[in-house]
Amino acid sequence: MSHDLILQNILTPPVLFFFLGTLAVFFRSDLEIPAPLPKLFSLYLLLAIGFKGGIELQKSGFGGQVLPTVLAAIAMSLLIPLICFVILRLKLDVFNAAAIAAAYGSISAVTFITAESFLASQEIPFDGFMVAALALMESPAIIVGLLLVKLGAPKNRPNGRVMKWRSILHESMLNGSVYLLLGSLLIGFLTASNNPIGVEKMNPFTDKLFYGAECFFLLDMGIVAAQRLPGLKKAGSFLILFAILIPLLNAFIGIFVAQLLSLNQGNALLFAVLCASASYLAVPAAMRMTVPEAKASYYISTTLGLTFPFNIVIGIPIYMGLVNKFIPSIG
Amino acid sequence: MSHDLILQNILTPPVLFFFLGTLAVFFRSDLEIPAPLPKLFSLYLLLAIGFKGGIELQKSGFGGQVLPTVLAAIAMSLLIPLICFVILRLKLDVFNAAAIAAAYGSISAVTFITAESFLASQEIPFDGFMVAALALMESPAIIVGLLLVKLGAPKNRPNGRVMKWRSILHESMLNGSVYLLLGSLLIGFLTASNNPIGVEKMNPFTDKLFYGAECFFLLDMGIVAAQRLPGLKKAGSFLILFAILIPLLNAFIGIFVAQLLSLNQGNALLFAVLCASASYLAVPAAMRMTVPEAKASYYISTTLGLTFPFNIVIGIPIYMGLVNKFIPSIG
Amino acid sequence: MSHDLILQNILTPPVLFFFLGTLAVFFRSDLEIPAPLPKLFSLYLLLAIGFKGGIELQKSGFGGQVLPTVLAAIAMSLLIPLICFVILRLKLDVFNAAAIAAAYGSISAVTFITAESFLASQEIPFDGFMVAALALMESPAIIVGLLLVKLGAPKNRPNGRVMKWRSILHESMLNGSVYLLLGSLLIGFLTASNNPIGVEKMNPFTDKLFYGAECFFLLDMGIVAAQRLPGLKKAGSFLILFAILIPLLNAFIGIFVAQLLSLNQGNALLFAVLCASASYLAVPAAMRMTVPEAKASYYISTTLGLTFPFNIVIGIPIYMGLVNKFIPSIG
Amino acid sequence: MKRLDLIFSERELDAILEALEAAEVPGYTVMKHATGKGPQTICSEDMEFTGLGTNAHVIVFCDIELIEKIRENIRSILNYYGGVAYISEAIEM
Amino acid sequence: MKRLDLIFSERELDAILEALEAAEVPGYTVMKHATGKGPQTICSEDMEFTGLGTNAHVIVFCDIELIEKIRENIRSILNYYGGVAYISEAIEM
Amino acid sequence: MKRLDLIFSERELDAILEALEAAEVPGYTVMKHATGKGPQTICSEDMEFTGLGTNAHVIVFCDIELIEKIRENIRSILNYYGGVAYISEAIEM
Ligand SMILES: Nc1ncnc2c1ncn2[C@@H]1O[C@H](COP(=O)(O)O)[C@@H](O)[C@H]1O
Ligand SMILES: Nc1ncnc2c1ncn2[C@@H]1O[C@H](COP(=O)(O)O)[C@@H](O)[C@H]1O
Ligand SMILES: Nc1ncnc2c1ncn2[C@@H]1O[C@H](COP(=O)(O)O)[C@@H](O)[C@H]1O
Ligand code: NA
Ligand code: NA
Ligand code: NA
Repeated sequence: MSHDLILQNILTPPVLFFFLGTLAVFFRSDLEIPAPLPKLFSLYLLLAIGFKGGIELQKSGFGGQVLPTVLAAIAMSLLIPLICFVILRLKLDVFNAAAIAAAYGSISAVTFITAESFLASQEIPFDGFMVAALALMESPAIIVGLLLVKLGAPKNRPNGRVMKWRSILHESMLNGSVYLLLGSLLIGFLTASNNPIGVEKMNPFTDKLFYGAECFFLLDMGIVAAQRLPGLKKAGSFLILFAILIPLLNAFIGIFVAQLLSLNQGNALLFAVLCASASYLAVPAAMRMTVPEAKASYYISTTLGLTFPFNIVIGIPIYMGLVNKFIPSIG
Repeated sequence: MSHDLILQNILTPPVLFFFLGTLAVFFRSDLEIPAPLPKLFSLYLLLAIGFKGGIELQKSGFGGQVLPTVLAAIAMSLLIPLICFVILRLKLDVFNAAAIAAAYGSISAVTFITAESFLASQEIPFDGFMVAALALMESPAIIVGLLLVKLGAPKNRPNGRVMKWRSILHESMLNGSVYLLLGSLLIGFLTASNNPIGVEKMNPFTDKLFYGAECFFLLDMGIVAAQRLPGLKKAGSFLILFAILIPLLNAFIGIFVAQLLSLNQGNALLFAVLCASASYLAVPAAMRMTVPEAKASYYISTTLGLTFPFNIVIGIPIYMGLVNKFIPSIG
Repeated sequence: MSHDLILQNILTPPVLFFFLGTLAVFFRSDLEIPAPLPKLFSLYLLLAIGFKGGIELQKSGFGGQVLPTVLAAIAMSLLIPLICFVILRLKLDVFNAAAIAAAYGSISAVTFITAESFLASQEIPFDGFMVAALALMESPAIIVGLLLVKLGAPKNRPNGRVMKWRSILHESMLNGSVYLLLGSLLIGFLTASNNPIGVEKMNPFTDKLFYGAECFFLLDMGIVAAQRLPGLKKAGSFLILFAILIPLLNAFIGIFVAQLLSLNQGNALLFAVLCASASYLAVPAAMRMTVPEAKASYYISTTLGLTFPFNIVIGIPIYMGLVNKFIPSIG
Repeated sequence: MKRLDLIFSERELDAILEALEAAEVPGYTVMKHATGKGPQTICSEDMEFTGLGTNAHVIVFCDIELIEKIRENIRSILNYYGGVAYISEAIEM
Repeated sequence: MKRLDLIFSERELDAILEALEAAEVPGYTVMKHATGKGPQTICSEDMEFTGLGTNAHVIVFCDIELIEKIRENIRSILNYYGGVAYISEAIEM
Repeated sequence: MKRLDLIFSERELDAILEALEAAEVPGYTVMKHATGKGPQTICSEDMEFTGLGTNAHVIVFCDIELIEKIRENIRSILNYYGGVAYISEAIEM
């Protein structure tokens, strides 16, 4: 059954365009999406995800499953980095372990929207408030990562580098992508409360265009991910295994929590995907600033070169298979 | 009552995204919209504004209020620079005074469309031919500015710098943004007259997408405007006062003229906004070429760092309040 | 009658925006669309053309006229370079003759979509499978061009430059724009077969937005084409004549073949346009890599500076006039 | 051989390149989108969309005689509009 | 006159420019979007959208005394975060 | 220490960087999107979207011995495809 789901997932436009990008690198095509076009699409996607999420959140309010789900998501983004850190410390120093752990505690917005597209093509319903969970999982993971460095780092770190609370909060809340996502969420919320005409007028931009822009961006992500693969070899087999097995573990924990929360199948899949995915936008930028001792090639190749494609292509249908098994269907 | 309008204006997506950008700078977030993405959006907005305006102009024809309104707008763009020049000469030399005066005689297309969005969210009708007024207010203001330099400049300007009519006309009519706006207006007009299918096929691009693209651009404008504020301090309190009081004065004159023209409330607001807003695209580029003696930081920080945010956030609702007082509502 | 068609063609938005760009250069306006924005639009157009073509191909299947038409198109892209080569060798060396010949055997996607827009505004039906013909005409022309070099080049070409089959195939199939077009065609096909929801969700991006993006791109093409004109003077009158007469000849042959295939009027026009148009994206890039001896300014100024504008502005209506004469209307 | 580095607003690019071509320099390279600060002016990235234009950095490898030929012309442009020009030694590889 | 070439991650651009301004250099030019490779790290184009940031190339024409003034400050930034700094001769045109 | 400036079409970037890496240079910096003019060819901005590619400017700070090692390889590429290479003096800051 998972086989079937994998095939169905692969035959959706976003995943097909991702493959097209990947194959371009393998076949050494000179297809290229020059900077700053990928930035345009990533800014657009964050803005649109946030805005739509804010509207949904305003519709659903904070009652029912909303608050418990969001709180559970935040808890996961605090817990997962700790689990990852313990595992990573088997082979890596504090700096690298903390940086990678933070990345896996945080989320990948594109993985999330690919899961949403998958659900849509399977005609399984899900709730818009899950975006609030997404938006609130980035900062805590960064904070945990930086705290781990603060506590675990050798005493001889140069003075200027002693981590201050101020800069921890700054990097975790004001990182460009976190800020844009949270800000757009708030704007969506405020607009939906006060200005229904505004919601409607934004719709063609933030909603209708979204799927196509997602495909375009995934084309680029395919190129970038494939270019990251050689870097993985240098990272070694420990990290390669980590990058594939940890998403599975985290998804499993996620589905377990989703069951406790009695989420429906759609929301449970999204919750699992939030746990399983790793950040390659907000966290790397924050770590580069505050923990330059960590190797960027480690946390980028694992998250972008392996975990991201894994989740996009086979992770999502596998998690769906698990959800089907453990979460009762409503219909 | 104006208070109410200000709040309603602030809670529209364009203004909220503008704030999001401004706050990003104050909080020192690393949110950034790299070049040439802002250029993409400004080109798009000019093209779309022009094209839609051309269609409306073709629909309305040149009868009724259209011709008087457009002529009055041109007159305002000749008159306002003269008023501003006299005031600015109190403290500034001819070059700087002329350059700033030209900027305030000209218009800001984004302020105009924000006013349109405000009217739409208030469900107040307005006419599309106002875009023709917008398009025709840029060149005259540049011409007046350059004439003021030609007449007022010290005799010892280097030879190559003696202003020629040819280059005055070139800079005022063929400046990139003026040219694109006027050209798109003409294309919209021609298309509406000859090719209704073409009008319809352009609609998703020039019309449906517009509001979202406006929000995205205002996010960037928020960043840019906030970055301009420190430059204002250097400009001194005279220019700071000028940048806030002159829009009010010009809007007041504008509403007076609108009353003479018996414009309806929506058109009267747009007319006031055209008078009150200042150019940070066409005019600075033209001045940089022809009057390098003027300090770019002066005419950019005043128009972009102060007048633009002032108009967007509180100017528009204040002018609406005045319009409500002086212009009879039709309904 | 052709006169009428020319006027009707000129009054469509794409052609009008092309003129706007051209005139910007003639009037020395500083209107500019900075890199990489033109790349964004060309990538978008290729992706959208391919995707929509794939959907249509899936709808039509390979029966009826589809296979014969596509095979005839491939045959044309093999034949036309040979004809052109013979003519070009009268004045040019092997390298330049082969490179230009390949460009004219290949196609211009933007010319094709301008022809589609022309048909739409004339309300003449045509079939989506013609895009498959378009997609399959690029590689063969490149292969013929490189073979001509391989066979005709002087024996003293440096060793590293002896053309290998591997690199001929690589350049012809994996060139960025060929790859994106073919890949998107395949994705459109697969999506239409397996995921009707996906087709619908892509529609606002690939279909609704298309016409506007085409206009924006043509604005830039107008600028670029006009900038290429001075380069034409250096190329000499032989190449100038070639760049105007060869499209006519090729269109003529194309209409003859279309008649043999009993294509309807719309498809016949598109077939003629495919034959008449010349590549300025895929072929130049491939030639630059493999035949650096050929002058880029030759194959770029002829295709982009002359043949492209000629086809866009007067070629298409002229070919339509011929189609009207030689191909029976169905209605 | 000399290396000439010119940095100035891209608005003057056409004029500078004309001066170079008139002197028949063997070649030049242009890098746009440079920003920076001079004695009086600041050039920031947002000048790209306001139409003011950012800086261009032009590199010319050529003989000292050619530099003498263009010196006056270039200096007069830079003096009026701003910008810097520096010469250093370079040897062809 | 000297020419100072600094190449480092744009993430440190603010700190470096502060150091330059504090020393009151007569001016500087910044070119962003540079990529490259150093002894340990690689900087590629896709670092632009992941937020890691590509390199900046900063050029300063100034007197040797000014370079002495900023040397320590700049070196400590480059030693910690990576990046290179080289000095060569230049004569004003 | 020497400074090597290479300017050539970005189409040859991979080949040039391979040559540099094979010689184990300590590092290099790449700036793309350069345009320019050489003895025969012009490289303009619109070559970016036609796929012809604009120029790349590569800077390498390294010892003279390394330059000798790569000289032949690099020269053969530049001679065939076009491009320039110049060496100047530089001192680490
Ligand atoms: N000392 C300097 N070193 C490097 N670049 C400079 C220097 N002075 C000026 N520039 C560049 O030249 C541009 C024009 O400067 P200005 O002559 O002040 O208008 C500045 O924006 C800088 O990019
Ligand atoms: N020897 C070198 N020559 C030119 N650029 C260099 C050299 N070494 C390092 N770089 C540049 O400096 C950046 C930072 O290098 P690193 O000090 O290794 O972090 C690299 O990405 C290169 O762009
Ligand atoms: N004398 C020169 N000074 C600076 N750049 C040059 C010079 N000659 C050539 N170039 C650059 O090298 C590129 C290739 O030139 P070419 O060798 O003519 O193909 C040109 O596009 C210029 O960017
Ligand atoms: Na996660
Ligand atoms: Na005004
Ligand atoms: Na053809």
